[in-house]
Amino acid sequence: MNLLVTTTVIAPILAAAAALLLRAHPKSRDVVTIVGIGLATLASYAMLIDVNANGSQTVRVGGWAPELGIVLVADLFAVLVLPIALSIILVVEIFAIGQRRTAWGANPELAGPLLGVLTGGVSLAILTGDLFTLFVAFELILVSSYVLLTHQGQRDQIRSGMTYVVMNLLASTLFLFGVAFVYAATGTINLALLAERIPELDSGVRLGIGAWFFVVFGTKAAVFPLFSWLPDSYPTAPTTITAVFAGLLTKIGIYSMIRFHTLTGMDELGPIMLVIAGITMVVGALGALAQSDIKRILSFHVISQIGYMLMGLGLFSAAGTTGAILFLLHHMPVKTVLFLVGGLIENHEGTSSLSRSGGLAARKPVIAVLFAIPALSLAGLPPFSGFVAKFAVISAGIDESAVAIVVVALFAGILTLLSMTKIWLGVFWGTDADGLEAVPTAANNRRLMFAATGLAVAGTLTISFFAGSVFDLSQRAAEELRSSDAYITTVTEGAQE
Amino acid sequence: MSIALLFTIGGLTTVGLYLITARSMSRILLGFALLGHAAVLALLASGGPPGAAPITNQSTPAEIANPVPQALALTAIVISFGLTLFLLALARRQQVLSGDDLVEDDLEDHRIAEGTT
Amino acid sequence: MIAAHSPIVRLGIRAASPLAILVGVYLLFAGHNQPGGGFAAGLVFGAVAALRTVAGLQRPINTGALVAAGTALVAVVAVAPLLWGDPMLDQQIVSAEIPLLGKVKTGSALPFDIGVTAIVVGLVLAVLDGLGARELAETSVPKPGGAK
Amino acid sequence: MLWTLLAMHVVAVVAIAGSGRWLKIRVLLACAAVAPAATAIWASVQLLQGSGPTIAELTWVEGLDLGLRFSTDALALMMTLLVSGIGALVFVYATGYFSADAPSGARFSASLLGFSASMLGLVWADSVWTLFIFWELTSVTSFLLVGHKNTDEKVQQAARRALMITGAGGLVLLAGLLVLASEAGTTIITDIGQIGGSAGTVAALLVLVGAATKSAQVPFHVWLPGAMAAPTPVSAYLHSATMVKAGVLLLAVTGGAFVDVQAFQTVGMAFGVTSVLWGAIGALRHRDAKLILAWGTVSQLGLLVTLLSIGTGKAVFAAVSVLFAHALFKAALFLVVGEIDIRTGTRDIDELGGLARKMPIAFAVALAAGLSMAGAPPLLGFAAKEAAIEAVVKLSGFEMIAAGIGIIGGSVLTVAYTVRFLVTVFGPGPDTPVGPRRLAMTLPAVLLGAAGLVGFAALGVVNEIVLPAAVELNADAAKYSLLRWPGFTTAFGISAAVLIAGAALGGALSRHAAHAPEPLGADSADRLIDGTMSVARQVTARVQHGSLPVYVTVMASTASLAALPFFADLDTSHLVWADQPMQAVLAVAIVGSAIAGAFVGSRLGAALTLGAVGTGMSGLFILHGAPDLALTQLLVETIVVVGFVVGLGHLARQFPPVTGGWRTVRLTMSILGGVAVAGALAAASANPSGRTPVEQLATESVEEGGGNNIVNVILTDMRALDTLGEVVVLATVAVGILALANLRDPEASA
Repeated sequence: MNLLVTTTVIAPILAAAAALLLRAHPKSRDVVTIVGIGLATLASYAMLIDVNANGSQTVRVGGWAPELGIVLVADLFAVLVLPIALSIILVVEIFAIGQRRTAWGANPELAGPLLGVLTGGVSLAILTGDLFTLFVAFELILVSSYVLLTHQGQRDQIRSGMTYVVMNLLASTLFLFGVAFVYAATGTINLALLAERIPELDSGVRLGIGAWFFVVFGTKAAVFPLFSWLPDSYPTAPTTITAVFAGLLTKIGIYSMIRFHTLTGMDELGPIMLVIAGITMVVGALGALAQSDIKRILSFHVISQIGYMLMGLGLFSAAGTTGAILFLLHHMPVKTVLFLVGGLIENHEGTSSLSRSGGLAARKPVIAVLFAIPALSLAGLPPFSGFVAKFAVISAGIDESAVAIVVVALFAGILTLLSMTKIWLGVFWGTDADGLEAVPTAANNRRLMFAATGLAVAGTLTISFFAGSVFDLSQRAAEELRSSDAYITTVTEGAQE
Repeated sequence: MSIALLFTIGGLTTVGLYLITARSMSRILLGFALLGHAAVLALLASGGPPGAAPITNQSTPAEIANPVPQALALTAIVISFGLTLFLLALARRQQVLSGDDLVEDDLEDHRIAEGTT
Repeated sequence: MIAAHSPIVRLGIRAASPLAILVGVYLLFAGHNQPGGGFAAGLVFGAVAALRTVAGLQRPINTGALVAAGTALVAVVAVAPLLWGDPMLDQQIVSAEIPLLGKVKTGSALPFDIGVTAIVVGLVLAVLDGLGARELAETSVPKPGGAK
Repeated sequence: MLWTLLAMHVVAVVAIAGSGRWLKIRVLLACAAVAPAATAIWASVQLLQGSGPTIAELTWVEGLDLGLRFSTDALALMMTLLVSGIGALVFVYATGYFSADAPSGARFSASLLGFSASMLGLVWADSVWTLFIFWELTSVTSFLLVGHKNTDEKVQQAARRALMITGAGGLVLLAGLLVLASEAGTTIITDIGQIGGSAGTVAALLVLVGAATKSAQVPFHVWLPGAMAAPTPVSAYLHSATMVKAGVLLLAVTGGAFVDVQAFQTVGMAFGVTSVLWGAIGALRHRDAKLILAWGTVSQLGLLVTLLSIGTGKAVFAAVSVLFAHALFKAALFLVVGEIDIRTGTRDIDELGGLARKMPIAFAVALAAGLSMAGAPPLLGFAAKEAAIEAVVKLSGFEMIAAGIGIIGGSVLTVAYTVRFLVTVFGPGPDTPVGPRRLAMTLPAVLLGAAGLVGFAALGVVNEIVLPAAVELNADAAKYSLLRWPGFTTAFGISAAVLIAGAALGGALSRHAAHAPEPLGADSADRLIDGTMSVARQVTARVQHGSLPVYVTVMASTASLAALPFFADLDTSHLVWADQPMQAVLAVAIVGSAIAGAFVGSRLGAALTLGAVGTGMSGLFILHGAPDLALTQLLVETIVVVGFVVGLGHLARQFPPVTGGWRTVRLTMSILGGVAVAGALAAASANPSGRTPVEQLATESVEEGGGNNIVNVILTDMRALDTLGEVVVLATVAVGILALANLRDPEASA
């Protein structure tokens, strides 16, 4: 486990450094990046197998006790999310290599190394059992995303980058304040110790901490009313970058929220979370309907879907948390795939604007199929993973008799479906409105892009097919999270030197 | 906890927040520098009362100030240093592109808002 | 810029450099026992290198490579303990008697700190470079690198 | 076996979808016909043998009770016969319908076969979730098929309308089934017992609405006429014979659970009766032959819903019989209309005429199917409608009046529109030129048209199919059977009167040129969708205005709000004014400089105040016992201030001015934020629930970490991972700055 944990965190960073040194040698640079991220991904799957068989495990970094040092905790929740997250980055990197010579490609000299840093940050954020290390991991993720977003320096990228950086910097500052509050109140920043000490606090301080971190993680996760930065910034980045952002970054926010708020038993915040969840779902879906650009529609969907995960969490029941985890696992790959398909569309239509494209289903049916599968999944239609995830969340809502939120969730589903038909009608049906040409792309690059997208679609189908196992695992992970004892024991006793 | 520190933290936060809602990137940058100070100070204050420098061959463990928040604060200083510099580079780029350093509004949002009237 | 035009300033920078580097080295090594450390050292080295570059006293350093090398070093130090079965970032301590500094108890923290220093130097140079300091220097000097 | 059949479909769908590049549409359609044909043959064999239900099960998500569970009871077999039998015929028909080089053959064939498979899954489903899964799949495939000719804006609209209405209905159904399953304690349809109470009512209403959207009940019927934009084989197959029956089937299989729920009967009856009448009126108002049939379908579906709402053994038996008969005659009629469309180029009854002579076979089929639809002997439709009237006659009170108006009134109108259809299309009129006959189109139509006649002749066989199916739903149905000659009963009298009145009405109306009707509701559905879009734009314009300062203000205010709970525990007893007097002095100096920095007009001045604040901070750090922090702070501050001056040196010296009202908002938000942070920190530190083991830390730092400077040991050892992350952040920033710098000056690569 020690080796595996280290690999997921350090290998991509090492690869990033190497790729940066090799910037003049495109082939070896790409190979190094792929190997680094690939190793981390493999290690994460090995962790899933290990933890599934042998239970949660802890690595004490530098061999220090939890009161003094940092621990990395591979519990079921972490090792469920990690492989999917890393696979996404790997697939996107492959796509990016294919796309690099086109107008929408990120600068390959930088995209690889930065994705490496991002990978390291994501692994760290998922595995860490320490609140401050979580902050550092967030910064790693954010700083690489800042650079990915702005490195081409176009005017709208700088503008949107400014929005993105400022909002996230403010969130980071709030995070630091939050660490200060937590440390002042409990004398520790170790999550396991916090799980013991936060419930002992006076209720005002306890709920204050919960609410404060709800805002912090809520900004990263883009919940209402803190989401405005997302649709303004994501669509301006190169498609591959947006795909990673949309698939991962907000999800790390919701991941942290699920971990923090269930471990520290913030059940009283449930009702307010449900209200926010409902508004987020509807406002996000309405936002998607209002847009006329694929990437912006998809960006607003991210927000809407975060609402469902928040709903699962806000129910504060075993079934609800299970639903939230399942939704998270489903949403990451599906969202990424949709953006990758968005990239393919851009490549073939010469634009991502709905009004300027059309008739692609007849000209390029493969893209239509690649789009339809994740789109139906996102809209929550069977037999895809999105249906199972939404079903799990909604039936958890019915179990808790949370009628209002269930009604809102169903209503938002209709809006989502409508906005998906908007893309479908605009891009795949009708006729091509203007004569924008496809972006010239070398055949093997194009093949690489299609292969990456196809791989990702196959991945989402795999999740759909094995939804039963994924559900069972999510359920176990949710139970572990909700009884914080398991986590505390893992960290304090189950240490592995 | 000392009111003087709380006053500094609150004061820096207030001025920082005021500045980051400005249109000029230089002001936003200043604002984040101040907010960073406030956060660092809050971390430091969260560790308890002041004491001797946490260097073992100079003071006994009983006299020293809590070193953990110092370490956290140091990390925070460095990170906010890095990000401030990045903001600076963004502001510089904006200046190259547009001649000033004002933050622009999102055009697509405006277009959609106008479409409703 | 003034630095490149004025021989006095150039002389000043040239004279101050060794001293500043000494201070940086001290900070780097003393960190474990006294205030200081790789970060502070890096800032000092970075400032020196930047001043020297601006003054035309040295060729611009390949900042990207420096940063990358620093990152690689830090990452290698992080994984090295795995070779002898320890968790990552575990310390190996060595004691040594070094002239001027006295008995130094150090270990894998030292290469780690050197990596940190490299990154920080790179960052400082990148900032001054990115913000246009070199441009300013080059536009005001008729022939760049006159001091070679 | 069920798996084999389904797998056959799926494999064929994939193969067909993938071979569009090589094979023409007619070949593809012919290949697609194989799987339904095989299924239909299997179903016939099963029916003839009278073997018990085949059950097949597959767990998917056990924890949620999601999975596939099929059971082919008598009802399912009857439906299979319809779905696959008509399906196979429609595929054959389509090979004639499309021209040999029609584009998108693979897409069409695969979608249609995909639909066929989905429909099979739906009729075999024995778990509510299996049913739901295939229910949604039929909506999606229907969307694709309706939008086949999608270059037309109107077709797109129609497809979207159909998907949105059935999709929304699907979600309502999902809610209904969730309530039903949790109330009944099982998801297996055959195991669901009766449920009641308020949960029962809620479930019943939700299920009813779901069914009504799919089965095109008024007011949800508006998608069905639009769906006629699909190629005629699709209309015949999905939108008359099979998919629209899904809602009816749903009501049939869940009806048992809702026996005690009064609302189920009342609301169902309301849907049904309204649809019977309004659908028939719609059929009388249209001139497009296909739309006449579509509105007729709405009416007939209303009849089925009405019968199922009555719920007696007789009514259920009648419903199953009408369902069976309707599938046959309506499909036949659609196929004929499609043939007319292809051979004459129009479907407008004003432009058609004299086709009885020019298309004698089509006329014969239309006559047989039409009369069956009208309920005239000697056709299957007659026997079925007789049963329906019989069921109404047995009722009493209000139910009888409502159902009577619906079924008898509806029947009169049905006869009327049938007569109008037959007379205007085939009777005398303009001399329409007719193209050559296509055998592939004629054959399926003849088979389906003849089925009504043969069915009546061999009524015993039909009874053997229909009766067990009805018994599955209601054991009381066992007492009844379809009769070739009912005798001079009240029902027969009514039947005869209906035929005469209807024929008279139809004859009269067919002589009047119908005025072009309004879209009859479709426009309001589109308005609803467009209205949603416009609400979406308005809401989005509110929340997403694109201005960064406003976003920041919202976020900071939210954070201040989140800090409110802290103030409940605010306790000042642990506060001291200052740790040292110097601390207070520095505090005032720092805040003073910061405020000065905020209001100073020049950029250089601002940079200097920043430096002053940083220096003050170093002082505070020294006072607090943090020399490392002080040192780092000073160095950092220097670089930042220099960077600020160098980097922004090209800008105007003065900041742009700030406007008035906005300033107040900003100030308020900022002050609240400052108070929130300070107050929260004070509250949090009042009563800590744990402490850092500082002494242990000090000892371990020396012994394990090998350093005296504890802060440094923490940074490079205990929390080295943080430091690692921190320096990678710095490295990334450096890379980012270089990237931006190199853009400006491409030659100056680093």
